[in-house]
Amino acid sequence: MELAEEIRINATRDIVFAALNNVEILKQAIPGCEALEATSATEFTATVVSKIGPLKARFTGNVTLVDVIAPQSYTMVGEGKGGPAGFAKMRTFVHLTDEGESTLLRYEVKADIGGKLAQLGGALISSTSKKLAGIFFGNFEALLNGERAIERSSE
Amino acid sequence: MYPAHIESYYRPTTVAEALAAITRQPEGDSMFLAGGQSLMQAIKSRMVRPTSIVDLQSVAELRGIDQANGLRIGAMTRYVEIAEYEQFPAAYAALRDAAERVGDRQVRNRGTIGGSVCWNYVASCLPSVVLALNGTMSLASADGSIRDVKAKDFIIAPLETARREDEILLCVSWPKPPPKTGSAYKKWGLVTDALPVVGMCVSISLDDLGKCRTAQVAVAGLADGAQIADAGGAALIGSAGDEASISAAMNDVADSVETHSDHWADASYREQLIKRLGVEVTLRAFARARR
Amino acid sequence: MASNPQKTNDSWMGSRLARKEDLRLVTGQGKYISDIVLPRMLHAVFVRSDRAHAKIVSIDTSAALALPGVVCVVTGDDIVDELRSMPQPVLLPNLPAKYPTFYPLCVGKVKFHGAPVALVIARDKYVAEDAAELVEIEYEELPVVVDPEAALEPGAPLINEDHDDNEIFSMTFTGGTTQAEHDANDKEVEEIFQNADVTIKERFRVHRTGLTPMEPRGVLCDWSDSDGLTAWITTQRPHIDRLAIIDLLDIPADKVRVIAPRDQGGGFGVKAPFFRENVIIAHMARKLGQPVRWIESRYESLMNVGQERDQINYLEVAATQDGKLLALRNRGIADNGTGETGVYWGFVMPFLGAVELPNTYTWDKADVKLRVAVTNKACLTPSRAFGHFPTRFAIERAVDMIAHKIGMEPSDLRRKNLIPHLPYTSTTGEYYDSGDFVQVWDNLMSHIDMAKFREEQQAARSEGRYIGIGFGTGVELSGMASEVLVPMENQPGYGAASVRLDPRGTALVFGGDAPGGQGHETSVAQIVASAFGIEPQDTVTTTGDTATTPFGSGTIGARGASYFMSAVHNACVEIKVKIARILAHDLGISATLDDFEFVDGQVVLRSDRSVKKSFRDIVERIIMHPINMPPGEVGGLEATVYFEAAKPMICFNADFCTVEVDIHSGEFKITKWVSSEDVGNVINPLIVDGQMHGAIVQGLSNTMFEEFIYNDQGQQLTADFENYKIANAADMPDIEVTYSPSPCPHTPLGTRGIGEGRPSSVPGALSNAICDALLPFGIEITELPLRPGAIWKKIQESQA
Amino acid sequence: MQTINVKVNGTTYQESVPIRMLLVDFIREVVGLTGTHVSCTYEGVCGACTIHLNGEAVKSCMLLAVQADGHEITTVEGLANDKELSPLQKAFNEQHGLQCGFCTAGVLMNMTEFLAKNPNPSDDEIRHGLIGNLCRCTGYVHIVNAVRAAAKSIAN
Repeated sequence: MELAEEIRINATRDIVFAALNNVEILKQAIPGCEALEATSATEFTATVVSKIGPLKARFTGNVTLVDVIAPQSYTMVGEGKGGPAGFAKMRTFVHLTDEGESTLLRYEVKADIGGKLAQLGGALISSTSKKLAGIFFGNFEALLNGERAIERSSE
Repeated sequence: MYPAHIESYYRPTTVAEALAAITRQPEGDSMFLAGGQSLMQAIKSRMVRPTSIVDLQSVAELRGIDQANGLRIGAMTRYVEIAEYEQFPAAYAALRDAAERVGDRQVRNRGTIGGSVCWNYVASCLPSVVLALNGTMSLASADGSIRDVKAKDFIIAPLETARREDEILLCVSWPKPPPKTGSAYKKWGLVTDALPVVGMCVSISLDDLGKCRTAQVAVAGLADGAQIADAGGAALIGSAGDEASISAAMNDVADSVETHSDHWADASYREQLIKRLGVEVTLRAFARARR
Repeated sequence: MASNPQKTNDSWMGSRLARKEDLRLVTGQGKYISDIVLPRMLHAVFVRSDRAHAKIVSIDTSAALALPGVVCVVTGDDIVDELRSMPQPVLLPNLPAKYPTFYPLCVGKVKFHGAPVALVIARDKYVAEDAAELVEIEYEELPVVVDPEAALEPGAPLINEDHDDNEIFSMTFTGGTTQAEHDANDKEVEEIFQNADVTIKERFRVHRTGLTPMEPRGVLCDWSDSDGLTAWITTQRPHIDRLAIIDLLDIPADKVRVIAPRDQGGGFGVKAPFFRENVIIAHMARKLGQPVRWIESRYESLMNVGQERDQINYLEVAATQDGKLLALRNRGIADNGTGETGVYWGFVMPFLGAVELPNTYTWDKADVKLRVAVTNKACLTPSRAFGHFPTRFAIERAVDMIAHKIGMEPSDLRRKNLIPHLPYTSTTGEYYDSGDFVQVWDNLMSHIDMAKFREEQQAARSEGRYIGIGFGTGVELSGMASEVLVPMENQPGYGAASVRLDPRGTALVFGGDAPGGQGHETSVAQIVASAFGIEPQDTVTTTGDTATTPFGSGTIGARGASYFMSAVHNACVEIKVKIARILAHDLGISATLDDFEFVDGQVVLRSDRSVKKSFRDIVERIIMHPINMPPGEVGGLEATVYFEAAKPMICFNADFCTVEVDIHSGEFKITKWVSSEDVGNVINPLIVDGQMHGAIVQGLSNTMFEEFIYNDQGQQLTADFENYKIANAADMPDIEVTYSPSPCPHTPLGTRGIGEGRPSSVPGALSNAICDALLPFGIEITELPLRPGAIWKKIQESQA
Repeated sequence: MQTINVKVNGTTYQESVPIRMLLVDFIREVVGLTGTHVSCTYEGVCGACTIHLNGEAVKSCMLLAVQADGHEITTVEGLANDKELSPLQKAFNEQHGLQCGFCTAGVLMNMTEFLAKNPNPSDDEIRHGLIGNLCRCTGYVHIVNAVRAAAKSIAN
C-alpha cells in the first residue's frame, strides 16, 4: 500500500523539521501511541494501538529515522509486532519545502502488513493507512500551531 | 478458530435492558451481538475480543417491517425477512434486491440489516443501499434519548459508523415515498452472491413527464467502503430513462469515485462494473418508478 | 434404504447400485478423525510462522506454559535430537533431486508463511489456542523469493541452505539418456521447426491452485508401552505412513499401527504425502504417554496443503498447413515451494506433468525439458490431475492456436492427430496400453452438430452475442504399475486385497488403500457379489488399518478399479477354485471351477443345474466342518492376492463445452458440458458419473475461481474460504457424461481406474470455448485463472 | 460458565458451558452428536455445520452455544423419523448425492428447510439455495438431482 499527500504548515522549515525530530510531538501526533521512547537520536521504541472500528491491535516495535538531511527530509522506518494478529511495517518519506513563511510538507507512505492482519484485514489497509497518516499529520500541524492534538487515536 | 475468553453474556428482552447491559461493563469491550454473521467471524479469528456480549436476539421491539408510517425496518430484522417481504414500495425495492443475495440461505436466516449497517464492512451490500435510499438510523442511548442520523452521516468509513459503542440502532426508516419513485441494487462478485467487488444502488424519482427529478447513486465495494456518488445522482436528473443518458451518468460515476485493484478485479474493471451494473440497476429503477 | 436396481446379466458389474456407505453418512453416523475421542486425549495446536523467510532468533514459550491447562510447548530445538530428520529412504523417489533436510518443527529458520514453528499441547482445544497466541517468536527477516524464474537466477537468495542453488530438480524427457543423445534430438526438433509451415510459441502460465478436501487433515496418536503406537491419520496411504513413522521415530516395526479412519472427507491427492505433522504428534504421544490429537483448521490447511499447478510452460508447436502436428518443444518451469513434504517433495508433480505433455496426439519429435524451483511458498501437494493440469492447458490451447492459424476446425485438427492405434509409446516415453481414442472422440462428436453450431454462432454474432465451443482431451494413468511407481515414488504399484469368507456366507474384504469418498465399499461389494453370486449387502469392506489389511501403496492415481478391484476379483476366484474343488469332492464328481456357476446364492453344476448347493452351506462346511476333505486339503476360505498388470494402463476422455461470453463484462456462462469417457468396463456407472462430475467441476473451479495468492513478501493472502474461492452450486453447469468403453485387456474384469487425472482437460476446453467465441477479436488465452476482468481487458486491447 | 437448556433432536440438555464455546462444539462434544461437521476456520462459508435452530437452517459454527439457550435444535441425526430415512436422505442415497459425506449433513439440513419453504423448486433455485454449502466431491450435479427427486417424492 502506498500513498502520497502534501500539507501546508504555518511554520518555517527549521521549526517543522525540529518538530519532526521531537519525541514528545511525535508521541502526541501518532494516533494510538501509548509509548515512544528514544534510544538514540534517530531510534525509538514504540507501542501503538491501532483501532479500526471494533478491530484493535497493539503493536510494539521500533522506529528509526534514516537518510536524515536536516532541515529538508528524512525517512521514518517502523516495524511493529501485533502479537497473534501479525505485524506491520511502515516507511514514510517526509520532504519539506519552503513556501514563504510556511512549509510544504510532502509525505510518501509505504505500508505493509503481514500475518492474519494481511489475510483478514487486507481490504482495509488502504482506507486505514490513509486515515492514520491523515490523523498523524493533522495532529502534527495542530501541535506545531500550539494546539492540542485533535485526535489522539482513531477512536 | 475459537473465540478468546468471554467474561459475560446477556440476553436482554428490551432496548432499555440492552442499553443497561452494554454500559454495565466498566472494563473491557462490551459488544452487541445481532445476527453474528460478520461479528462471529471477527470473534473467532480473534481480531475482535469482546469481554462481554449483549445478545439482541430476544429484543422483540427491534424486529419487524412496518409500513404504518413510511417504512420502518427494525435493526434485528433478518435478511430472509426482507428478502421475503413482498410489500416494499418500488422506492425501496433495492432493499429486497440486496437482501435476497446476501451470502447464502443460512446467512440470510440469521444476519440482520442492523448488524450489517453497524458493522459496515468495506465490501458490503446494505450500507450502500441505505445510502442510496437515504435511510434514517435511529440510535437510542441509555439515558433514554434517541437521535436520528441520516445514512450519509452514519456510514463513515469501513467498520466505522456514527453509532457510539453504548448506543443501539433501533431501526432504519424512510418516509412515505413520493410517487413515481424506484430503486434497484445489484452486485458483482467472483462467485455467485459473494461479497460485492462492486455493488450499485440507484434510487430515482420521476416527474410527471417521466423524467428523472431526483436521483441518488451509491457504490459498494470501494476501498473506502460504500460511497454516495454525487456525480451520478446529478447527471441522472432530467434523464428520460434512455440508455444513452443513463450510460453517460454512469460514466460520470465511474470517473468520480476512486477504484482500486485487488485479487478479484483491477481498478479499470471495477470502473467497467460500475458502468455496467449502474446502467442495469438504473434501468430497473426507472421501470419500477414508472409502475 | 433405497431400493436397489436389478443386477444385469446375473452380475452386479455395471449396475447403478446405490452406495452402501451412504446409510451412515446421511444419518450423521460416519466416523471421521475428529469424531474419534480417546480418554485423557490432549489437543495440539501449531504455532505457525507469519514470515515467509526468516531466521528464528528466539522463541519465548514461558507465557504459554504458564497458562493453566497447558501440558507442554515444544519447538524445533527441543525435538531436533529426539527424532530423525526427513528425508528418510522410504519417502524418497528414485529421481535425481536435491532433497532438503527438515524436521517436523522449523529449526533455525522458517521458509514459508505458515511453517510450523512450535507446538502447544493442552487439555482443552480452546486453551491450546489461547496458549499458541502467547508463544513469542522473534525473527530476523531474510530476502524472500516468490517467483520461480527469479529463484533460478544465479545469486538468488538460497532457501534450502544445504544446497548450492534453488533448483530442486531438472530433467530432459525426450531423445534418450545421454547429453549427446539429447543434443541430437534437440537439433532434429529444431530442424522440424525451421521447416514447418506453421509454428506457435507462447508462455503458458497456470497459477497456484489445487484441491481442498472438505475435511482438513488430522492426526490422533495413542501410545502404550506394550502395544506401541496407534496412529489415526487422515491419509490415502496408511501403510507408507506406518513405514515412515517407524523410520523417523525409530520405533520397532511391531509397535506401529496406522489407521486411516473409515470415513475421510475427501483426499484428491492432498492426503497422499507423508506430512511433518504426523511425526511430531506421534512423537509427543509417545513422550507424554497420553493420546494427542491435532485437527487441522481450514486456515492451516489453506496455508500448507492443496497447493499445486503453478507452472510456466514455454511451449512451441510445429505443424503443417493441413493440420498435421509435427513437433513440440517445451521449457517448463515449476514453482515447487519449499519442498518439505514426504514422498513427493513438490517436484514429482511437475515431473509427471512434463511426461504427460504430448497427451493424446501423435508427434514426430519432441524436446521437453523441465526445471523446478524452490521458493518461499508452501510445498506443492499432489492434487487430482497430478502435475499435468498446467501442461495439458498449454497443449490443448496450443492445438487450438495452430487450428486458428491455419483456419481449420479445432475438432478436425484434433481428430486428425489423435493417436490412431494403441498400444503406443509417447515421445516422452509414456506407455499407452489400450483403448480406442478415435472411437471415444467420435462418440463425443456425435453429441454436437458442428455445422449447425457454426451457423448459430454466426447468427448470434450478428446480434452481438458471442457463443463458442471448445474441446479438450486427456489421457490419464489408470493406476500406476510398479514399473512406474518404483522410480517415481519408491513404492510398489500392485493392488492387494484379502477376501475372507465367514461361516455365514458373508464376505469380508480387506484393502490397504484408504479411500476418501470414492465408494470402495460399494464397488467391492459389486465385484464380490458378482464373483460369488451373493448380494452386495453380504460384503463388508475394511480399508486403511495396517494391522488388518495387506500392504497397499495407497488410494492414489486412480488405482481403485484397476489394481485394488482386480486384486479383489482375483482373490474371489482363488477362493472359488477351492470351493469348486471341495464341492466336486463332496459331490463325488470330477469338476473344476469352470464346471460350476456361482449364482443367486447357489453353486450350480453347469452340466446338470439340479445339482447345486447353497453358497452359505458350502462355505460353512469348508470353514466349520473340515472333515472328509479331499486329500491334502485344509479348511478355511481366505485369500490374499496381489495384482500387477502386465503393462502400465491408461484411460482416456474427451470433452466439449459451449459458452456465451458477454463482451462488455468479460463474463461467460457455460451453457453445455459433455464428456466422452473410456473407463473400460464400468463397475458402477452411478459412481463413475459422480467421479466425473466432481473432477470436471474441480477443474472448472481451479480454472475460474481458486487461486493461492502470495504477495511479494511471501504473505499468503488466501487462507480462508472468503478469499480462496471455491465454486458453489450456482456457479457450475450441469454435466453430461457419456461412455464409449473399451475393456482393458490387462485387468481381469476389463476395468480401468478413473478419475485422478480427469480435471486436466477442463482448463483447455473452457479456454478454447471462450477463445472460439471471441475469435472475431483474435483473443488467445495463455494464462489462468480465467477471470472476467482479464477477458474483458483482452477484448478492450484487441479493439484498441 | 453459563448454564443453558437446549433441546437437541427432542431431548433437553441442561449443561454448563463456557460462554465462548461455539454451538457446533456443544453439539459435537457436549451432546456427542458428531454428524455435524466443521470444515472452515472462522469464516463460516462452507456450511458443513448447518443445523436447524428453531426450524431454520443456520451455521452452528457462527453461533455461541449460549445463544441457543432455550431453543430447539435439529441435527442430521434427527432427520430420520424412527429409523425411516427422510425423503431427502433417501434421495441422496439413490441419486448418489454424496461421496465423502463430509459436507452432506449440512447440505441435508439446509435443503430440508429449503424444500419445506419451496416444495417445487427449479434447478436454478436449487443451485441458488445450495450456495451456503461447499462440496468438493460431487460437482453438485447429483446433489441437484437428489434435491429435485426428493421434491418429487415429497409431492407424491
